[in-house]
Amino acid sequence: MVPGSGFTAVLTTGTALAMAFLAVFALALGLGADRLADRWQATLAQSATLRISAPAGEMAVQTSRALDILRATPGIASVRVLEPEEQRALLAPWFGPDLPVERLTLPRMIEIVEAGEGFDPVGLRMRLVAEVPGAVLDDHSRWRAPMVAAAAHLRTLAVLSVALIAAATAAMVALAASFSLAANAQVIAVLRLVGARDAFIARAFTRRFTLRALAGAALGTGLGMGALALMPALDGIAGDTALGGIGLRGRDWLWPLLVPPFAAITAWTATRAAAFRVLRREG
Amino acid sequence: MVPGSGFTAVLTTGTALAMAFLAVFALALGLGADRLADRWQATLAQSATLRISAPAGEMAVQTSRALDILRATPGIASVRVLEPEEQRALLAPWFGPDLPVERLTLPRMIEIVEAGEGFDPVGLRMRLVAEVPGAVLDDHSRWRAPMVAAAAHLRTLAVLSVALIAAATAAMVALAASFSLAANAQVIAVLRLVGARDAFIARAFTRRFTLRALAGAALGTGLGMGALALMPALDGIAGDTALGGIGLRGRDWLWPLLVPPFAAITAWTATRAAAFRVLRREG
Amino acid sequence: MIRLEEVAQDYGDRRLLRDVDLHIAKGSFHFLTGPSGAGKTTLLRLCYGELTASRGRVLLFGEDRKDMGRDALADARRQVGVIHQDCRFLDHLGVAENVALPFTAAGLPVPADDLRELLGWVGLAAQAQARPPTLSGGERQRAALARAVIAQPAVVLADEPTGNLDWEMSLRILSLLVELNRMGTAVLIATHDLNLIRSAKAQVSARVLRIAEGTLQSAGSDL
Amino acid sequence: MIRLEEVAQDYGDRRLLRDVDLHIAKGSFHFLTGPSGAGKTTLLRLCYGELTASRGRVLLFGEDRKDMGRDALADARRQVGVIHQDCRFLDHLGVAENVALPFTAAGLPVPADDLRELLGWVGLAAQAQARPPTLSGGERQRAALARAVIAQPAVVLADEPTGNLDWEMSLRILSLLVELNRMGTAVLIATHDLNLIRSAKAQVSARVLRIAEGTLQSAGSDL
Ligand SMILES: Nc1ncnc2c1ncn2[C@@H]1O[C@H](COP(=O)(O)OP(=O)(O)OP(=O)(O)O)[C@@H](O)[C@H]1O
Ligand SMILES: Nc1ncnc2c1ncn2[C@@H]1O[C@H](COP(=O)(O)OP(=O)(O)OP(=O)(O)O)[C@@H](O)[C@H]1O
Ligand SMILES: [Mg+2]
Ligand SMILES: [Mg+2]
Repeated sequence: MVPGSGFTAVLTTGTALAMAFLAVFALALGLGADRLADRWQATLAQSATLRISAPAGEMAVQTSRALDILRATPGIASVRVLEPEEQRALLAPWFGPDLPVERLTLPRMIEIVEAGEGFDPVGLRMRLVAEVPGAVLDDHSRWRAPMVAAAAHLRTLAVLSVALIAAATAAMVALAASFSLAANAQVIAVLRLVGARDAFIARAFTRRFTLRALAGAALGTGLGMGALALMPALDGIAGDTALGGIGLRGRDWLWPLLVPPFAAITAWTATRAAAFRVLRREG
Repeated sequence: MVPGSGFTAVLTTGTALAMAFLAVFALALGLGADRLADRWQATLAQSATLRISAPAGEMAVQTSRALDILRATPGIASVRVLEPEEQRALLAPWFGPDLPVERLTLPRMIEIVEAGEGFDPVGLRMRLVAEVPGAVLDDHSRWRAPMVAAAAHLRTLAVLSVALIAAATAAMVALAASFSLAANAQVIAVLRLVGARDAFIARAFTRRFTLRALAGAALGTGLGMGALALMPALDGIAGDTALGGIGLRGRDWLWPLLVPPFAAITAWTATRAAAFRVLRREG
Repeated sequence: MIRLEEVAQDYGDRRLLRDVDLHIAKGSFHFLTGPSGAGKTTLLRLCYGELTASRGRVLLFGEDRKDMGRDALADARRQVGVIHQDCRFLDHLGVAENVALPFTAAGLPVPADDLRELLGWVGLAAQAQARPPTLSGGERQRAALARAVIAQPAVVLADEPTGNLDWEMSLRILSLLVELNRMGTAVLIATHDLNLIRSAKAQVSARVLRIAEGTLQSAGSDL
Repeated sequence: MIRLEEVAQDYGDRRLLRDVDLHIAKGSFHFLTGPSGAGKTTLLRLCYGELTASRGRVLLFGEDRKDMGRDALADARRQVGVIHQDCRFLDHLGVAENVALPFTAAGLPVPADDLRELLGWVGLAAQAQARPPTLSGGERQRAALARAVIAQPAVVLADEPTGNLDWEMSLRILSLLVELNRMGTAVLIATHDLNLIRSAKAQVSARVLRIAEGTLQSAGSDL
């Protein structure tokens, strides 16, 4: 009933295609950021170390005092004094293999496993200074905290992008539909004149736009997934770094398949609303 | 001469706005990635370390042999044997302060400063195994290499995005113009009938579309720059990490100002081409 | 079937029609004349419910236009064949498909034989597949007429149906409408062509109405 | 000023016009008749260069249509006032602005007094600010006529200019065209209205042409 206007067709299909492509990337980014944030969060829970250097006589006292303090500190899951062998293994690279580690007065090392949000390093240091003067707290894994925050931030951005893309797609399709309806004012007038009901006229538009959006989104999703699949190089080199995290793994590949049906539903809703609005107005 | 169709107006201005907004972000991403790649590239040039553990008698020989090999290796700018004091400072945290470092047979450490692309660690290790059996090459700064690659990759992606956005904008504006021209077929027919020349008709369309694109792009650029300016939190926490690098610094803020004029030029060119094409075809 | 009671129609501040009473009964034949701009087209648009009267009541098949929903109005229009002064078509469909639209829009099958016969009668057999924009002015009017009558509506409203037709073709169209009228269809023709009215009066008992100064009057006996 | 030499016009496989020779000279007055679909509109479109003849030569003010660039054609059109059968306007502008278009499109100032006088003559003084879609059929035709003649073109081509007009208004329009013709404008009117032709022949020496079976002939002496 409605002429196949090349323009609205290109616009709708093209928009759906481009938006689906972008949505797939945003999804990949979001899922990657999510994975990254999880991984980094996990490494955060790894051990910090407390090193106690004290004269041989005081070592045992200071160690047990330090252990008491650590156990009383909130945010610490467990503490463990390192065995001499472990310590030797840690230091070996820095000395010749024939270093008599056993005979040296080495500092005692305590591994700390954090829990939940982790402990407050500033408060802990202050307490240690007072009671265990020889203790040095090395929370070296702390540097990852801002990166976890950043990954979470990135995940939020990705979710926002997906939402924005969905909204933009809906707006564009609705716009194209209104366009098409306006351009087809004569068609609508003729159909009303010969006694066509609103639903009959609206259907001609919704069907067309839904199909276009579906086709465009399917193509865009396919292209987006293809582009992601063709990005293995980055995965290999930097799979574990911030940027290598962008990409889809395993079951993640199912998520983009939601994009085309979502685009179709969006198009159907937007077009139907636009059609009935125009029909009511045109009288 | 041409009716102010609400639709093409919204489409053109909206597209220009959205695209300018995205372009600003892509620019920021690109400039940030560029900065990051530079910074990481610089840290790559930092020292790797060669550690020689050998019996006291062979130490001097192995050290000089290692120095010879290193000096002959391409990609190494300079080498330097660490002073005992430096070595002690490096090790101090791991031992008590009263460790008699002077009296221990410590491995000799050689600092390597790389040049250009850096050296080939695999080849170097193979040569060292043969001639300096006690040498261990620790190119710990190597782990940043994939991140530099990733940053460069990100920069490429950002440049591609900007190009894509420009192309998409041009396509959309051309499409909107063709749309508008098709919708105004009657206007064009009437104007031709009363003796209007092509340039006169085309001008009515180009002026309108150029102004719309300029206005939309200016607004989008403003919003994009505003959004970037409102993102200081990330800067503070993770300013030095991969993700903190996204953003504009100092003179970078001038780049986005190129977006609106570029959008206007794009719109003008695209509309003019579309107008003359349609006019020639309609006869 | 269509009844206007004390109808008035305003465009903005301007009262174009007032005190209009009109009853288009089954089997009636009306002509509507009046100078250009008098309101003939406006009156027709009131009759098929495209306009809502500013005052008074318009009854379409017994229902008040004001109380009708959009679907009820659409259904009522299937009973009314309208030939617009500026004949509008679906330009992307052929003439035959356009003429068949009343069936398509109602979801009914198209009677192919009737369609072919009707197109032959209005002289468009050769143009059945042509697109409406390539038709000549008179061909468009004939296509609009065919579309208006194909579904055998209860009422035919024709706005200047012979404005672009030569005299022979005008008579042919008239005889088609007279034939339909004899079969019970009510016909109302707005026209400037006094010769056409005279010809019709020789064939059927037609009432001639005239819009003058905003009111509907019976035309003098000279017609 | 406009000359057709052995012109033929095809639409697809169909040869609509053949062997057409026509000279629209300065100060001439032509009528063009023929049954609906004969090719009157087609002939007019050839005369102002919208169509390019399938065969033969069309000379517009001495230049061959085939050799004219788009700008030259645009300039030639400023010398020709055309009244289309389906009058088209810029629907977003008022009637006065539409009538003034030939000046606007040529980049000339609009003569406000002439415009007002002309609108009064064609009976559109009250509609000067109205948008074309709100005009009645006859009002549109009169607006198209006003637009065609306002820039005092060398030739006026009118396609069925009185199809939607009552007889008094038709005579009024005719007398405007006769007046222009007396001042030197060439006029060609395609029409079905034989009464109009008779009226005109009483005022000027008009040639009546008739398209029959694809060829252009002089009409019989009954006209
Ligand atoms: N939508 C509208 N808004 C404002 N004025 C209108 C509208 N429609 C029609 N008119 C005015 O109402 C008057 C009557 O219009 P109408 O089309 O009914 O005339 P008509 O009798 O059919 O004339 P014609 O014989 O020229 O077709 C005209 O002057 C016209 O300008
Ligand atoms: N662009 C076109 N393509 C194909 N056929 C066309 C085209 N334009 C016109 N025709 C056909 O050419 C024939 C003549 O058309 P034209 O408009 O010249 O007739 P006319 O003499 O003006 O008729 P009327 O009095 O009905 O306006 C018609 O049968 C029409 O269908
Ligand atoms: Mg009318
Ligand atoms: Mg014609």
